[in-house]
Amino acid sequence: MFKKILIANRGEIAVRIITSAKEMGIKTVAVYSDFDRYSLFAKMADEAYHIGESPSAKSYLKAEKIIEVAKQSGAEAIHPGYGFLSERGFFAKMCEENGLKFIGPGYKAIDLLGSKTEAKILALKNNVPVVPGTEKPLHDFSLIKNIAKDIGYPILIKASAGGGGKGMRIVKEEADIESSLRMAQNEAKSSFGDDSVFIEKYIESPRHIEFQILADEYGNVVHLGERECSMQRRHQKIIEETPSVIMDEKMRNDMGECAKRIVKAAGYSNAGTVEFIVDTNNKYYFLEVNTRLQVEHPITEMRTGFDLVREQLKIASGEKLSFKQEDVVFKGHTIECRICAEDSENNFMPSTGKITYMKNVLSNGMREDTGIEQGNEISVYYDPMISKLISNGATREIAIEKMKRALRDYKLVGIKSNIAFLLNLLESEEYVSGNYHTQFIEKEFLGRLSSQKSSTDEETNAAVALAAVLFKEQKSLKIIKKAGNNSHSNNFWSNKRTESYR
Amino acid sequence: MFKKILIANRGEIAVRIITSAKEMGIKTVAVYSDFDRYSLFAKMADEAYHIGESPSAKSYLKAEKIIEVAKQSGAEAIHPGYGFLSERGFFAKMCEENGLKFIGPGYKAIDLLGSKTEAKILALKNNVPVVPGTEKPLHDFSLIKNIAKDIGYPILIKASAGGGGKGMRIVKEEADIESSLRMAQNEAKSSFGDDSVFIEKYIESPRHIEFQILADEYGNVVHLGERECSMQRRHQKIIEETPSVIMDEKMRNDMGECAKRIVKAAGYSNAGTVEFIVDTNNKYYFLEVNTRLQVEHPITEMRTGFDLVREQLKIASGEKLSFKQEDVVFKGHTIECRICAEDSENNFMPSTGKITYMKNVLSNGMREDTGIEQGNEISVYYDPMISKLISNGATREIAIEKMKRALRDYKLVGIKSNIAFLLNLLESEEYVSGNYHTQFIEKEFLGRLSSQKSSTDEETNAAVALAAVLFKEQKSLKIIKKAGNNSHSNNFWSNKRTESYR
Amino acid sequence: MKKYFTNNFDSKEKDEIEFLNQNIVSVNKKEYDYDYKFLNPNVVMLRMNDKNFIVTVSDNDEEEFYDVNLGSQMYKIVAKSELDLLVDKMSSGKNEGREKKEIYSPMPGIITKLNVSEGQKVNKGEVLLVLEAMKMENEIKAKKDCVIKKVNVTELKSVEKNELLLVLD
Amino acid sequence: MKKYFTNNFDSKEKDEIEFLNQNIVSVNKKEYDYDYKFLNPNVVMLRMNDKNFIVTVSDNDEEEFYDVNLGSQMYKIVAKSELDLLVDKMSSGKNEGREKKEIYSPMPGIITKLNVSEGQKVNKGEVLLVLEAMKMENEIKAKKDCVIKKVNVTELKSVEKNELLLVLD
Repeated sequence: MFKKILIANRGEIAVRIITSAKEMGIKTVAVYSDFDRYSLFAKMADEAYHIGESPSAKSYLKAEKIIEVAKQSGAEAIHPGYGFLSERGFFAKMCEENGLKFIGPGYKAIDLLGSKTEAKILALKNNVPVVPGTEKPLHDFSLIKNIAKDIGYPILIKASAGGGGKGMRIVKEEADIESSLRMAQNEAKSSFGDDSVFIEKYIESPRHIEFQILADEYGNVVHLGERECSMQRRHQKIIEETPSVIMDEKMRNDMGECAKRIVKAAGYSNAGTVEFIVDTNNKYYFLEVNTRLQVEHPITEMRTGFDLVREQLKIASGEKLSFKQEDVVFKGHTIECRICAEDSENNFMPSTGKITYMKNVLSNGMREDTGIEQGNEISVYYDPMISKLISNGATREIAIEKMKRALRDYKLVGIKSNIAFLLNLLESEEYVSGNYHTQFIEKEFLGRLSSQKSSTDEETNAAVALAAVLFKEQKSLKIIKKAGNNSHSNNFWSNKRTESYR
Repeated sequence: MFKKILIANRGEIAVRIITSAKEMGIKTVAVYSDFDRYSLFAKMADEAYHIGESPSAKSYLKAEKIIEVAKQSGAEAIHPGYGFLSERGFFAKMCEENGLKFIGPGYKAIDLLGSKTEAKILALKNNVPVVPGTEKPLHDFSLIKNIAKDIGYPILIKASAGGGGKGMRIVKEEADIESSLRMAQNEAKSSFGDDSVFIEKYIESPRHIEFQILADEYGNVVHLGERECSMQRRHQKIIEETPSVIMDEKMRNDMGECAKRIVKAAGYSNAGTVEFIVDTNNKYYFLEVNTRLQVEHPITEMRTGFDLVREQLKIASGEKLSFKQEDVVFKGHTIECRICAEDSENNFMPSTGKITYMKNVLSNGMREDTGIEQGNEISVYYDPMISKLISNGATREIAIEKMKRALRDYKLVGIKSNIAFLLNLLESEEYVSGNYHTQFIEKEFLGRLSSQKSSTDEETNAAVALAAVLFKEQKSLKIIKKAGNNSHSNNFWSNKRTESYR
Repeated sequence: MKKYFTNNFDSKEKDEIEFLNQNIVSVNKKEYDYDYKFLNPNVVMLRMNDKNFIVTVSDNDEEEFYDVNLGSQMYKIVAKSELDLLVDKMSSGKNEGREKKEIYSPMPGIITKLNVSEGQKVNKGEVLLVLEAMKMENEIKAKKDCVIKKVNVTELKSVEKNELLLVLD
Repeated sequence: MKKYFTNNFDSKEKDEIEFLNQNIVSVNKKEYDYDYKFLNPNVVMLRMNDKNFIVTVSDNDEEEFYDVNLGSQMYKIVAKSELDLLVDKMSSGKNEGREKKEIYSPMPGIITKLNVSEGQKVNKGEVLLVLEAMKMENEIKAKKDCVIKKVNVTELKSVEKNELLLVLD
């Protein structure tokens, strides 16, 4: 096993990696930007090196600098976390060239799976279903029509030079193919100077389901079950859960075996995630492989009892997987909610500022992963995730109830957060029944949200009004008293009854 | 299910009960003493009623007052937690007489199992082994000698009127029986005016192993496995774990069935714990039944996936157990450490004062149950437990490593705590091998502890010296600045490099 | 016996709060036994007739109301003392009709899309520009029907927090 | 260029600390790049040559040293500036031989056992009395061989915190 590793990341995932490494007796080296000088992860690591200014491009993306620190500190391996350099083949390669172990797959596997086209070809070769469609750009009208007929409607036309939704068109039935195709090609021609298009089957109301896999460096691969990640807004996952309500034992086995086949074929090692989309008939199609630890990995940990970071470190240090597929036992139901600094009532605008108060009550079945402490600043430099709350219960119903209780008791002051939005989502009929998909929030939920303000009872109303008045009064007292005496504790000015209102 | 319950307790166990009740949509009523007016549990409950002064006798033990509040608030049931009124049959009876459901067994079962003699008779009747010995006080010399021979040496002679170790004598072999008996009887005569004695088998280096049981009100009983609680000092449990290293499947089944028989025979319902002592040959003997939730219940929860408070509430509201013995699945290894406000280096003197800083980092596999918040006072009124840390890992080794990491990263300022002592215990050879018993700490560990101060390396030494100097400097700055400006955050005076030392 | 009046910005409900003595407050003439503790300058634990309410209260960035949060519900509350109301009355008319005419950047970022030009009429809800910050595209929308009087930025320009972006008419 | 001297109460090790500039400190003539932040008046995060140390420091109740905690280890450290040492030198002799001669109650409780009487000789480590508080029996032991000069309490007496229990000789 390694004696010392460097964590090329920040925030909650750096904390997460440091804890498992420390548990294994491995020394940890953090790297930090100006902003993160005193952040939790930088304090927790055994060593911490400054690598640059706050913008990621000037710190966490500086591959050479990070490699230099690794060598200087005597680290033997680098854990990239997620985001930043984690899926950059060139970085994995640089590590190798500098005699450092990259805690993740080899750079060849990263590059292979990083190419959508190559990954798709690999999937097809290995009997893993992909969304039916053309692999090459097409011009010819009648050819396209024939292919569309084969695939079956609805289909999606995509400009081959396009991106970000530009030049895309959904065609519901054959009658519309000619006009749609003409419009798409004209649009593509004028936008990109290239009228060639791809076509593929359009999946309506799809679910996003992914499989966690672990592969050692000797060709042994297991999957640790699925994660249902369909609760998304603008492709950002918000709530994840395992198991998926649509999954049965057969489907789990089939998809799990698909996931294993594709990573095996790619010569993959370490932890990874194979993503699928699933249509309303529970037909699944390979989407891509994320060649790193996922944000939502804790739900898999709580349902299987494994520590994924520990497994990553063991694999990277050359150990064989210590268990087989049949040893993986799933138990209970687990949910993750991402608490983010954003204003759900104002178009999810990111919210910056200082967190002046932060308090959880976890108890039975709850876990929190966070890199934030009370007093920390939420900045514009990094993503707005404050914390991941994870609940675990014997049943899905219990897991939901635990999550809702913990969210209600979670207090966060100084920035706006999506806690109320998360609670609304968890209480939606669709979430309760499990009947949701990746477009649910944007197409159905948001519109409904603004119209449903629950009424307030007399007592709540009185409490709200009184709290506002007490706040106003305290503020004016504060101004009169100016600074006042400094109290070290968290329990600020308590208004004991004796010194209370006249 | 109940709509509203009252929690007749305080601190971490009140918080624990409130969270599960809230998850089930049950309204919660707290009762608090003067000291607890703003304690976490009293803030978290939906309602909170003042019941008296800080000493327990004037608040948490005032049965009538608590019943009165329950009726006034419209609570349908009372959860007694542990300690205080939880094992008092008269309180359970008062609840019943006032139309309130006592969340625990009926008062008859409490009284029956509360009597050591009656519980022992019940055990014998139901083929549950007890420590061999006499049930009645004896005077006669030769009779005693014969019985001692039957039981087998070593034996323990106890004055029937004695208590607290007075008039107790261990006899290792038959040659010593006459003289020991004479001395014990003389001592008993002079101390208590009664020279009758009991004799029983003396169990050397015993383990304390207990079984969690759940029983509904229809005679269905399951056990949720054992808890090894042998890490004790002066009969106070310090570290608990499950499974016990000495347990195999057969022994677990045998002991579990014993536990079930005895509670069934007692007409018991709700959660309970059957305690055994186990000798060095793994022979077990029934000790007593704790007729309430235990402090260490979380380790059973983490290993089985059940929520014991939820089960208690379901049983008390008249539901049947929703699972059978064969549905109970054990997974992984779980350990609890009790963090207490005490000075381990000074004879474990309780430490009182204000907790000015309190910080945990939990992450994968860790849980914390606490009723304390930063800024809270540790008082003389209640027990000195600050927090329960619980770790969970796929193996015992992993669970130990996780616990040690979390303890090292746990910061507590303002009072002395036993964190360093816990770490030393976890690192002892005996704990690592699992080879310990209830007398280990007092007879073996404490003596060894003082002699083993580990040496300090140059860097650590430098850091310790520098920290002391910086502290001194900050203190004098503070005196000069007097009050200074009030900062709301947790991150007190940070000495940025720019304003740093000359 | 200090008296306050609060006003819920959304529901338009008005409440009257009067402190009767150190333990009793009346809200809309109904008396409550009360106790409170500030856990933090913005978090107050209120106990009214033995019921607990943990309420967070913050100043709203740009408006005169407070953001009050209880449970998962947000409320916009204006609180005024009798004295405040008197002052308001005396100075009424002066600030009448004052409205937000400027749009400032809520955070540093880059203008990735600018949909409007000077003189253009826009409708409420229309996206005026897109500001990319914190890895997210943030749409700045019109809060009411209006005319764009001045455009202070160009596409792909970096802006600082509180930089003036647009002036409306 | 302020200089300090520290003294480990247990190991008797002495260290010399000199602040060379705002980033560099020398400890026993070895230079360290350093940075620090107080997370709380009693918790300091130290970074020395990029190594992290989270150290808690508290005043000890009755002694002139600080209780310093790093990892799971406790240290008793006396810290003095050059000036302090000068002052000590000038006043030396005055407080020479000053020792703890009184035993005060560390907390409120009840004396459940009193093992000594006036004039009795006791050895180091001997239990002088037992104080019951917080549901626990706490043994008060002799810190050195001595003679009991005065007994201020009786068995079963309740005592307050800091109440004088015994005077030693």
